[in-house]
Formats: sequence, structure tokens, C-alpha cells
Amino acid sequence: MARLTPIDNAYFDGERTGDFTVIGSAVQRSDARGHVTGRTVFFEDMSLPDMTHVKIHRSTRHHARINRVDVSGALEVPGVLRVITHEDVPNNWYVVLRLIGVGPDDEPVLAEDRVLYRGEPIVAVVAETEDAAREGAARVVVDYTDLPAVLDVEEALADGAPIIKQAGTNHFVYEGHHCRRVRFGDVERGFAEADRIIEGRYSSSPIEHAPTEPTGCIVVPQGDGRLRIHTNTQAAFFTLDNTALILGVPPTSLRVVGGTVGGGFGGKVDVIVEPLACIAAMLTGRPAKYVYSRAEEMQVSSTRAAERIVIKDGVMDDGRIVARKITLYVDAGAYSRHSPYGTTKAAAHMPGPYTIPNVHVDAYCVYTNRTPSSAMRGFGVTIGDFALESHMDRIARELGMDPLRLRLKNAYRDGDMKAHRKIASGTALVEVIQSAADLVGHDLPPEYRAMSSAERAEG
Amino acid sequence: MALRQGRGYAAVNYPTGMNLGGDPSQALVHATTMGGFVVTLSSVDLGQGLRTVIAQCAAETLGLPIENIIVDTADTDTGPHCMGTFASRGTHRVGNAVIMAAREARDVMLQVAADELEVDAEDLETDGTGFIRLKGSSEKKIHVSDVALAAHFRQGRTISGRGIFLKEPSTPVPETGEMDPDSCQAHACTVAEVEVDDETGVIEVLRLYNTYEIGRALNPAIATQQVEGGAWMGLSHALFESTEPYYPHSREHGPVDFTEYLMPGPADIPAQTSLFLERPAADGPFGAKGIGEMTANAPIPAIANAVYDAVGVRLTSMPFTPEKVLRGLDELRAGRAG
Amino acid sequence: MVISVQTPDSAEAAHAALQAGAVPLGGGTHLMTRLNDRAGGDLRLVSLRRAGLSGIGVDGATVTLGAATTLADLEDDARLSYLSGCVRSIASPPVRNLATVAGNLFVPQPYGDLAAALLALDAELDVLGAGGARREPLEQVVTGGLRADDLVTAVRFTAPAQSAFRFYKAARRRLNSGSIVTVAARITVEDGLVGDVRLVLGGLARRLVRATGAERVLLGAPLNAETVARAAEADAIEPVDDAYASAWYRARVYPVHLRRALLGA
Amino acid sequence: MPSRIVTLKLNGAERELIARPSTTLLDALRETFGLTGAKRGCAQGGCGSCTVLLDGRPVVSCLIPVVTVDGSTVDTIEGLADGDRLDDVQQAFVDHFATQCGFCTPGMIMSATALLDRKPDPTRQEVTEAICGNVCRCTGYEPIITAVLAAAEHRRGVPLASAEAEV
Repeated sequence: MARLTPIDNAYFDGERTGDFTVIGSAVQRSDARGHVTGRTVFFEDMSLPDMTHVKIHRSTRHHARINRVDVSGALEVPGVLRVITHEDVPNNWYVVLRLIGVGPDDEPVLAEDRVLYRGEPIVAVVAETEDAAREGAARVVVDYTDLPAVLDVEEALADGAPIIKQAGTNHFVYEGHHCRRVRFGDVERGFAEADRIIEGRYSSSPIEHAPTEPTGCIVVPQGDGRLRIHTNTQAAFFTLDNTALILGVPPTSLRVVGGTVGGGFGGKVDVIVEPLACIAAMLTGRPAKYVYSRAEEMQVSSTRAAERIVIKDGVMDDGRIVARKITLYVDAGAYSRHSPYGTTKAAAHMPGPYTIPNVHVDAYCVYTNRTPSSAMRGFGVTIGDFALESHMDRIARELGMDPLRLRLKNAYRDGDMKAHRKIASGTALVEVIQSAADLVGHDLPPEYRAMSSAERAEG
Repeated sequence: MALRQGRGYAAVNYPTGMNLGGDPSQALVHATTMGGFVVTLSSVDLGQGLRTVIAQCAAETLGLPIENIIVDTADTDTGPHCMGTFASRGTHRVGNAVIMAAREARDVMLQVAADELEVDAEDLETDGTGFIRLKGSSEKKIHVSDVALAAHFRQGRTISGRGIFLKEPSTPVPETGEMDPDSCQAHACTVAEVEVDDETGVIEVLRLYNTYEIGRALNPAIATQQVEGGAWMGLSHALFESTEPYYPHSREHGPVDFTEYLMPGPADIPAQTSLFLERPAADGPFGAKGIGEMTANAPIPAIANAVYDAVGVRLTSMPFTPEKVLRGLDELRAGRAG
Repeated sequence: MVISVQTPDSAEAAHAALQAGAVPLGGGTHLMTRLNDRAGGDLRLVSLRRAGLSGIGVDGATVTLGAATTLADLEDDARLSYLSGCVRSIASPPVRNLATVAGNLFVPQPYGDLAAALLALDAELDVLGAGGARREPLEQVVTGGLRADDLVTAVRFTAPAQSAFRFYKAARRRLNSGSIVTVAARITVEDGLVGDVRLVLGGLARRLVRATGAERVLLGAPLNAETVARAAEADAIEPVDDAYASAWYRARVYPVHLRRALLGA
Repeated sequence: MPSRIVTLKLNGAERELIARPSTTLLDALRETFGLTGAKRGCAQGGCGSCTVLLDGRPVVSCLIPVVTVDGSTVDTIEGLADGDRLDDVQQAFVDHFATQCGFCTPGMIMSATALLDRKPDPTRQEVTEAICGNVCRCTGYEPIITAVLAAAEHRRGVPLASAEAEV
């Protein structure tokens, strides 16, 4: 049978109430049989007569003005049925952010007078075959005037940097602020009181979701005039609502069918393929498929944002962290997608699972001429945790202190106020550390062993 | 040449649900003629096992065998709204919505059964095998298929229920960042053991030890899949992954295929030893917290810290390529020489 | 776009197709990936799968590999066990069951590890060209290429003496990974001194490199760490950046891997 | 564009199709024969999702113009089960929770099947070599390796976990 991770009942025993029959048992996956027989139906396993194929002509420039787009070469390719430019898109804006209450719309479905990253879609070509669509896309000719590109988050924010966004700043504006702020206590006073200041700078580069199944959809015009969208979206209604807004049609004219996805990891939250496939289906009256090639998946689809995180800590010699200042830059790439949201999530996560009396966080969502980044597993947190936990190790080394005791000493517990001013509850950092120490035979003295997330010992 | 070993630690927490809330999911449950129960959703299974776990939540709440449950999902014509599968929200949000819907359906089911048995619904219980029986009696009972038939054809009632879960949206205070971002937090601590080749900078992760606090393991086999696969992704991020290997200096040499885009293969994986702790979340379905994302996070700094322990190089930039380790080693050696 | 695929049943017919402008298709593991993904003009392919070019012959010390022999066939042949490490380092079984010996000679670096091995073994190619059949040293083809209508029909080499062949590949993953440094060498040691050496480097530069400088250092010298360190300095290699490693890193670790390749540690 | 009639022995039955020059074996399986178990994950031979057996050997079907394999034997995931009865590799993948999203699973099972057909008693190392061309982004590979080794044990007479559970 499957290897099951053991549950250690010794922890939180009193809280683990409940007598269950099905919950807590290793019920076999309902989809396993379909997976091992090849019968599970992914969107691309649909077979439709008369299907058309969509391929994209993309920007070859990091940042440029578009002077002219010549699609005549594409239309000469046998099998090419239509080309789609921004003029064919009823509402040429992605509105993923508007749907979660964040504005302004900043990303065109198809580029209009400028491109902000290499790989940005300019023209969609609809053809009888994939080969013809690909050939047609290759024959589109775009005349550009290059503009200065910004490829570094700190350079983007520096005085005199070329402004790449029409909104007027190279960063997202949070209610009048340059960044998402968290202010708790008085970080400067904390630094002044600290025995020492320990600083660190951490960074990452963009990461691809790399699902084995590429992002894509098949759109099928229905007899009643509606469109049925077979997609591997991670969010059926998100896709439905965004697509309806872009197409300028009532949401009732669309139907999204999905739910079986060959890996998502956040990449299939973007609503990129469905609107263009719908337009292709509407213009031709035939089913249309738009699926990323692997190369597009790797280089054009959203990434996990690269981040740059600067940490300055005020630390006492006994290991207490009394102040933590964090400056965090998220490389959103050329467009917002979900990055302004993720940057707020990053700020909310700081200063990590520790109770620190003075915290100052500036989290910047920065635009550069790169492939837009967006949601990915651990959005806003993964890179932050790399920085925070590397920094904890740095502190432990500098103090000559056991890294687990350092963490236990600072661990947040029930009743503590977090930097975003919410009272912590249901915490368990202390216990996972104690348990992991046991797994590797790492000795903890009795006072650390006796710690509990649920209550703090007197004194 | 030397292979030098080291151990590193990291401890993390992870929020369940979309940041700031405001991300609802809904569920509908109804009985078919012979006592099957259809859970209708628009939620998406990415492979994390949502369909199975949701069926467990419904079966547990209804008090029926899991074989009675059908999960019908991700058709916007039939399924009610779900925000989507992301932000470690699926099990938590959808689970709660399904429990709510199943409770409502259960109440009707018991009422129908009570009318058939001519007893009070409050005196009935489910036994998990398909029977609804009078508490304390082994004689007075009725099978769910008879209850469903009675509801349809004799009593004229729909055995059904509606459920929604919404964490009220929070708006951050711009000046201070005061906000209510999460529903609950899951926790993890990773200990990584590595071996570093001090001539080439190549890191091998030998072993990962993990304790995860996950609220409640609704299905320990599927939870095991999540944590093991997640830790693998963390390892992969730590050592390999980048769409721009020369970021931020150059946009060139971006991988375009699975050959160039490196991830650990089956021969590159460490031994994993994992343990679960359960501190049920007050607002979680049967106490469960969202764990899908957290599991990739702790291995990354744990590996970085283990490399420091092994060779004294502080890795501050992901991924931890052999080049970064070797440059660090060269600097250390130059420092020592100077 | 592929507008025709011929599957001739003889080398002569395949060669005629090349002369008529078709492009040879071996296992397709390089060419087809491009054709599946990229636009391009009309293309006519000639598949070598049925052209009678598969097979492994061992006649005394002379080994003949048909051009269309798959890498998997080499891997399975106990007579070629000295090549097994090399072949198993290339891609994965479902690719090696398609990829061919001759195809591997023409894939760009940092792939083409078999070509490195064959070059170290001083292989010769049987080529069917405009003027009929001829032999070409692989070394010449690696630098000068072939004409578009030349068809490689076989690769020949002399089997190395017992334990005289070394193959070593440093990559980012244990399996299925492009090379950072590949070292292939035919080397014999007599009375503690290097008697004969032929050294080829792959993965480092745009093309395979015959490390003649290193060979000169090694020849007649004791095979030890000091000699190998000097050998590693002896060639002007122009390492490249790619998705796997930077030029700096390749240059930096080449001496380490050369030592490990030749001395085992 | 000259199309050709191609004959395959597909999962034990003689089948014919009309193929264009650019039709790959994967296209033929999926579009002509409706055998969609083999997946198109990259069309570059890099993910292994399209792995099938060609004359008994695992190959990435996306890289093969089908006209070049006229007359060959092709076996796909759809041919493994005997009606509703899973074969031992499939059953081991189910028992050991070796699937998550399922997209890599058919290719993975075909690579494993090819290994076990040649080597009924593989080492862990041989298993990892056999599946090193099949990308899985979900599981971290360990449960897959476990499942393949369990299927191998079954071929040597050790009952599968599911069979034990039934007893």
C-alpha cells in the first residue's frame, strides 16, 4: 500500500477531537484508474471535426513602439483563415485584477502601439492546421522603433529611469504609496536598542511552473450561439468572467468546462488563451484550439516573480530579534497580472513566523521589460521564506547559537500580535521545530522542549 | 578534492486561502433516486486530489459510504461559483462549502427517514454503511436507497443542500498595513542534509527530514503525495530552476524545453522522512489547513543553510548553481590565502 | 513544413534523394523537435530507418557501426561495453531508441557525446557522395562538415585496448542532461608513462575540441595529477555560456574533470 | 502533399491510416485512432508524456513521422489492461499513489513496462534510468519508483498490495 506519513499524536492531543469514519483514511484517489489506463480526458483529448488552430506572432523586442504591422504575408499562407489584431478584440484589456478589486487594467490582449516585453503577443493567426497557423504567424512583419528597456528592479525605481508604463510609474501604486507598507512598533528604536545589527540581501530569478500539460483550450461554437470553452484553467469562473468582459458578451453566452488539469502550480490562473480562442471561434464559426508550445510555456507564460529582499535585523546577544526591516522588490515583468496582489501577500507574511516587536516592511511591485510574472505555488511567500530562513541561519551563526533554539526563542505563539496587527491563533511553529529536532536527533534543552505554541511559560 | 557534508534547518508557516480573503466557494448536494449523492461544484482538480478529498468530506458529513458520493465539477453551466484552485484554498474553502451543503442535505435525509420510520429525526443516526437507524436500536433502521426513493416518489421532497464558504474580505490600512490576511496557518520545519563537492560546487541533497503541521490529514495518502511532491519542487527550485539563467544581467539562454529547463530527475532525489502533526484549525473542514504550497518552501533555505554548514558559503541567490557555490568557495580560499 | 518523407530501402536511393534536395532524417531527435515547433520553408525528408544502414559489425579489432544504428542498439551490444557509459549518459531510453549513431555526429554541442567518444577513437566515416563512396576521418568532418548531399553510411574505428578508453561527462543531473564538460580519451600507460593518447573535449565549446596541447603534455609523461594539471592548461578552449553553465564555470571546472576523467578521482 | 497509407499493428490489431508527411506517430494515435492516452507535453521528445512501445521498445512518439514506421508494431497504454482488469504495473501505480495530475502517467507506465519486459528484476538504479526521460512535476518520483519496483516484485510472484488487502 501507499507509504503514509505517520501522524504524531503526542502533539496537540487534546485538540485532536472527533471520531471519523472516512476522514483521516487513505481512500484511494477517484482519478487513479483513469490516469493509469489513459482514459482520463484532458482538454486536448477532445476530438472535434473542423477544428482550427491559433498561433501567435510575438514581439522580438524588449521594449519598442510598433510603427506598422503587416499581416499580408500571413494571409497568403495556404490554410490561414484569419488574422486577429487588437482591433478585433472588443475590450482589449486583461481584467484579472479588476475582478479582485485592483486597478487599473494595464495589459492589452494583443499589443496596440507598443510592446513591453520580448514574447508579447501582437497578432493571432487562425488556420486549418497547426503548421499553417505557425507559418502564418512567422510571416507577420512588424516594424518597430526600439525604446530603452529596463531589466532590473532597482534600476527601474532609480531616478531618471525610463518610465515604461503608461500609468506613469515603474511601480504599482498602493493607495498613494510607492509600495505595500507594514509598520509595527518603532523599528529605528529597535535598532538603537539592539546589541547588534545583522543585514542580508537575498534574491531569486524567475521560475517556470512547467506543468507537463501545456496551458490551452478548445472553444466550440454551439448551436444556440453560445461558446463552450474546454480549458485547463485553475479557476473556471475566473476564466468565464474575464473572457466575457474581454469579448464584451454576456457571461451567459459562455460555458467553461474543465476541472481536469495536467499540473497547474499557479500558471493556469492567468486567462491568456481563452479570449483569443473564443475570438477565433467567433470569427470562423468553427472550433478553435489555442495551446502553448513548450517553448512558449517556458519563455512566454507567466513566471514565478524574481524577488530581491533586503533584511536588516536588530538582534540581542541572547538571540531575541527586536527589530526587523524588510525591503522587498517583486519583478512583475511588463504587466501586473496578479503581482500587486502577491506583493501584498508577501508584505503580510513578514516578518515570518516570529514575534518581533518592531517591524518595517516596504514591498515594491516593480515593472520591467520582462515576461510578466504572476501566481505560482507559494505566491508571495516562497522567496520570502528563503530570505527569512537564510537570515535566521546567518543570525544563529553570528551569535554562535543553535539555529533551532534561535527560532524557538523568537517563534510566534497563540495570542501574539503579528506585524499586520492580527492576533495569532492555531500556531504550531514551536512544535514542528521540536518534532524535526527529534527526527534528526538534535538535542534541545528542557526549557526549549517544554515550550508550547498554546501558552507561554511565566516570566 | 573533498565531499563535505552539512546540515541545515528552516521553519516556516503558510497562510490558507487567498490573501485578505474575499474568495468564496460554493457547493450543491443532492440525492439521486437510489441514494447516490451528487456534489456539484465548479472547482478544479489540478492533480492534488480535490475530487477524492471532497467526496470524503461529503461522505463523512452525510454519514454514508464514500461509494455513494459522486463529485461533478468544473462546468460553469451546472456548478456554482468557486474562486479557483490556488492559494492553498481548495480543501479548506471547498471542503467547508461541501460540509455545509451536506449538512443541509443530511437534515432532509434524516427527516425523510424519520417520516418513513415514524420516529423523531433527532433520534436518528447514520452508521456509515448506508443505514439510518434509531439511536441505540439495531432493529429500527432504513437504508439510504429506500430513503431516497421515498423522498422522490412518496414524499415529494428534494434531499439537497447548499453550501458556501467566504472569508470576509479585509482591506489593508495603507499607512500601517493592518489587515486580516489569512484563515489559518500551516507550519513546517525541514532539516536538509547535503554533500558539497568542493572542487565543482555541486550540491547533492542526501536527505530531507520534514515535520508538517497541517491541521488535519483528511486523507493521509494524498497529504503524503502533497508534501513529498512539494518538497521535491522546493529542492528543484533551490538547485536548478530558472527561466533566465543569467538574470538579471542578461535575458539570453532562456530554456525552451525540458532538457534545458532543469529539474531533479528520478536519479537526483533525496531520501525523505516526513511526519505530520495535527492542530485542527478552528475554521477548517474537520480542522484541515491548506498545505499545497507550503511544502515547497522550507527545503530551499534548509538546503542553503546546509551548504553553509558544509563549506561556509552563504548562498543568497536562487538557484544554488554549482557556479555560485564554487565562486563562494573561491572567495573563501582567496580570503584564506590573503 | 514537411512536404514529403521518403523511406528508401537502400543507401543509394537515400543518397539520390539527398542529391535531389531532401534532408536526411535519422532518429529525428534533433530535427523533428525543430520541425514540430518552428515555422520554416517547405522541407523534404529522407528517412534512413529502412535504408539498410543499421547494424554493428565487429571484425577483430575493427568495429563498424551502421549510420542508422540506434544508440539503444549500441547500449545493448556487449562487445561495445566500453561505450556503454557514454551512451547511457545521452538523453533517455525513449530517445535513445530513436537517436542514431550518425545523427549524434551532427547535433550541436553540448550534445553529441557519442561523437566525442568516436572522435577520441579516431573514427572514420563511410560517406556516399557525388563521387561515389569514400572515407573521411571524423576529425575532418567535425571541423569541416560535409556537403548537403553527402550521406554517411557507417562509422568505423579500431576497438580500444582493454581499459584504454575513458569517457567522463559532467552534467547538471545524473541522467538525461546536456554536458558541461565531456572528456573522451583513448590512452595507454606503459611503465607508468603515457604511451599513446588521443583526447577529445565536448560540452565546453561550440564544437568538439581535440585537445592536442594536452595530448603533447601527456605523451611520455607520468600519468599523475601534476601532469594532468599541466595538460589542462595546454589548449586554448573557448568555452560557452548556455542554459546549463556559464563559460566561466566550464573553464573553471575543466581541469578538475580532466583529472577525474584520466585519474579516476 | 502526397499522403500515404500506413499500416500498424496497434495494440495487437492491424490498423490502417492515411498519413500526411508531417503526421507523427503521436498525431496518428491521438487524432486518427482516438487513442489519447499518449499525451503531447512538449512535442520535443523532452517530457516523455507521449511514450509508446514501437516494436517493443519505448519511444517518444512525437518525433516519429508515422510514414517511416509503416508495418511496425505499436503498443500504447490503452492496450495494457485486459478489459477492466488492470495489468500489474497499472495496478501498482494505483496502489502506491503514484499518480497525481495523471498527465505523465501513461508515458511513465509505458517506460516502466518496457523495462520490466526486458528486466523483470530491476534495481532501483535501473528503474530510475528507465524513467529518466519521463518528466513528472507533481510526485517527486519516489512513489513512481516504488510502484515500478512493486510491479517487478509481482512479476516474481509477490502479490500486489491490493491483492493482499483483499485477502
